[in-house]
Amino acid sequence: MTDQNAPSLFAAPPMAEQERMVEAILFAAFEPVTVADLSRRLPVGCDAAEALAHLRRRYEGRGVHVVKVGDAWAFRTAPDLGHLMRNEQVEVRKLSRAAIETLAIIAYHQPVTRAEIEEIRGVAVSRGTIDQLLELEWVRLGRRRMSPGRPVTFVVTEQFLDHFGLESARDLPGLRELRAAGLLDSRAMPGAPAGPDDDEPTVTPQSDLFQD
Amino acid sequence: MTDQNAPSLFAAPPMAEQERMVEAILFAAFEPVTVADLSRRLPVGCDAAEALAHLRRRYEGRGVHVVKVGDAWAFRTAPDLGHLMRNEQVEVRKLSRAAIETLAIIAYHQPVTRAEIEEIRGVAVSRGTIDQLLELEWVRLGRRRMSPGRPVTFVVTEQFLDHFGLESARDLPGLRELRAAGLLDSRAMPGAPAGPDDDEPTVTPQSDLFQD
Amino acid sequence: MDEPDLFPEGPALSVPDRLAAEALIVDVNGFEGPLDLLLTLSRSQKVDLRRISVLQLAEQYLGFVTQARALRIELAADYLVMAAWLAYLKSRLLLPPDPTEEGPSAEDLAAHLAWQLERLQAMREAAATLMARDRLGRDFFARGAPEGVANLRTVRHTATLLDLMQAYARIRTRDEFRPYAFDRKNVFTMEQALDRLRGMLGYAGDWMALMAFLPDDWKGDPQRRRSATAAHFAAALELAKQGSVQLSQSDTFAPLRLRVKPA
Repeated sequence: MTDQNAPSLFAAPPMAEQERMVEAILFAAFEPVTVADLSRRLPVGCDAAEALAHLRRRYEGRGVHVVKVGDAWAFRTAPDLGHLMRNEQVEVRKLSRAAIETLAIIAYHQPVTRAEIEEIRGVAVSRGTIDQLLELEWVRLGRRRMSPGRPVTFVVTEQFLDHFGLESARDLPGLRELRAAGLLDSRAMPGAPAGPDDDEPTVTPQSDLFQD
Repeated sequence: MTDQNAPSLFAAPPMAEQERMVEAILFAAFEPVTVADLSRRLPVGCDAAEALAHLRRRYEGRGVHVVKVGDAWAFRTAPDLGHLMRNEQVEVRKLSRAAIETLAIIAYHQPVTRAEIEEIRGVAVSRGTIDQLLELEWVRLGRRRMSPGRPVTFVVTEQFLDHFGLESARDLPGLRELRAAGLLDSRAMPGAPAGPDDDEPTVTPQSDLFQD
Repeated sequence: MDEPDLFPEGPALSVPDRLAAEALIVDVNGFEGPLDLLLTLSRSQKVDLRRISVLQLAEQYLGFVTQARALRIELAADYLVMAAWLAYLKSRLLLPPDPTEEGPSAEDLAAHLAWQLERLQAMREAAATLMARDRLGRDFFARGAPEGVANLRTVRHTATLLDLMQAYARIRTRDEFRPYAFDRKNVFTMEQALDRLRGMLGYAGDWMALMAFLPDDWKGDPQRRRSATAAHFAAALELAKQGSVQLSQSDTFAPLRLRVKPA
């Protein structure tokens, strides 16, 4: 150990400190790190190999290990705990445009029937689109509409609110607010006239939501 | 240790083992993990909160720490070692002064409406400023204000807490002092007519934070 | 409000103050609104914002505005609104209080302004403290290589709130360009009127009142009559533009008549 009170210009940090450093570097690294790499990144005078050896011993029997990958080093989950990692192995894909538009219409106009969704989107809604939203549990069936044919309606779920960080569907911004946030303008078509700002969906079912 | 060959259906693993499991899960994840999530992933009968407390103590003073982010937990490298991680540093998009101030106002006054932000800054919030904060996922929509026009409000997110190393919005630097000095109150201009600006809540917004 | 009265000769400023004010003017685009400008001006008082002299500040601000005008710098409306308000406040602060006047006292108004400045300053400082904190990805780091063991691969679809709002904005914006569909009853469209007029004009001989072309069942109910009249009027104009009919009206508000343009 070097004398802490009078460190020479090139005194290496104590070994415990070197070990901390290696621990942080391995944790944050995008790829396994070689000993040579470690040496380059540690302060002058450090002994990367020894610090690494200490670190390996410290993690023996723990939930993660320091393992050798090729000639480099990395943290890896202990193999016996692999079954806990299943949730990490999901491939996240963006929702299709049809699905996100359908979802937006349901969120803004709920409860809404398939025919109404098609009217607002101006195109037919394929069966798979709504099935996908149902499967994601972002959408569920609401009350049947009291109109000829008694069509089913769709509403958004608690999981939907959770995923989008909303307290309630009422908290979705209205058209005017979307415009104020620049979300409408960025999509405006060329030559778009500056339309009146009062085109909130006043007669749509969504207005029911604001009455309580 | 339970007998591996004849495990009882509901025997929880010993605490040391639970700690290993939590360690592995937190290490593997990038995003913070909630206690509820941990409980779901651990075997039946485990006490995720206790295992977490053990784990937290174990990593005190190490190169990586267990930090609390809102309701969730994550491993993060110790801040004093940041200089070793130049390779991993990500360029944070430079925010405009308006965006930085707006972010601070949302954090300290949340839930806060656009009109309130504008009143505090004394200038209109330009298009795209809030948009940028939403895109960074540092800000999200809160509950609509129960006042005329039912304006949307903004609150900060868990990603915001994670980014700035805060356990909760209550830990914002200087929050208590600002509150004590009355600088987080919403005071209308004396004699101001009950005009359209009169959408002040009856309780000061930030006080919501302290009610639980 | 009468503007010239609001901007009297600038108060006597010391040379350094004047230089400072000019420096501010050069910089005027850098200010984020009147409060920001006031906050900058208040620094010259070198006191706690709680003990600031609002009267002095009002004079500085008005001096600034006067100079900006002398230099022919266009100030945005909100700067001028603040100037008008400060001029009012200044006169209230200087005059002895009028017991008959209702509303808040000048001191209350001044205290509120001081508080607003203090609050803005506090938020600025809070913002600076926040940005100076240890930050994820700069000072401390998450796991660089989160583990995704590859055997079990489930596809999870996701979307952000921004996606959702943009999708909705996209749909609604598209709507703005779709012709509005009248589903109301009692509306006679110009297209209907055009068809009707084209069909009937062949049979009409000389000048005929426009109203005579209205279908019988559209003449009774006022709402229906209005709609049919408007549609027929527009259709008549359209046909006149095409050169197939002539229009005539003997006097203002006299019945409008039309006939097929003689060949």
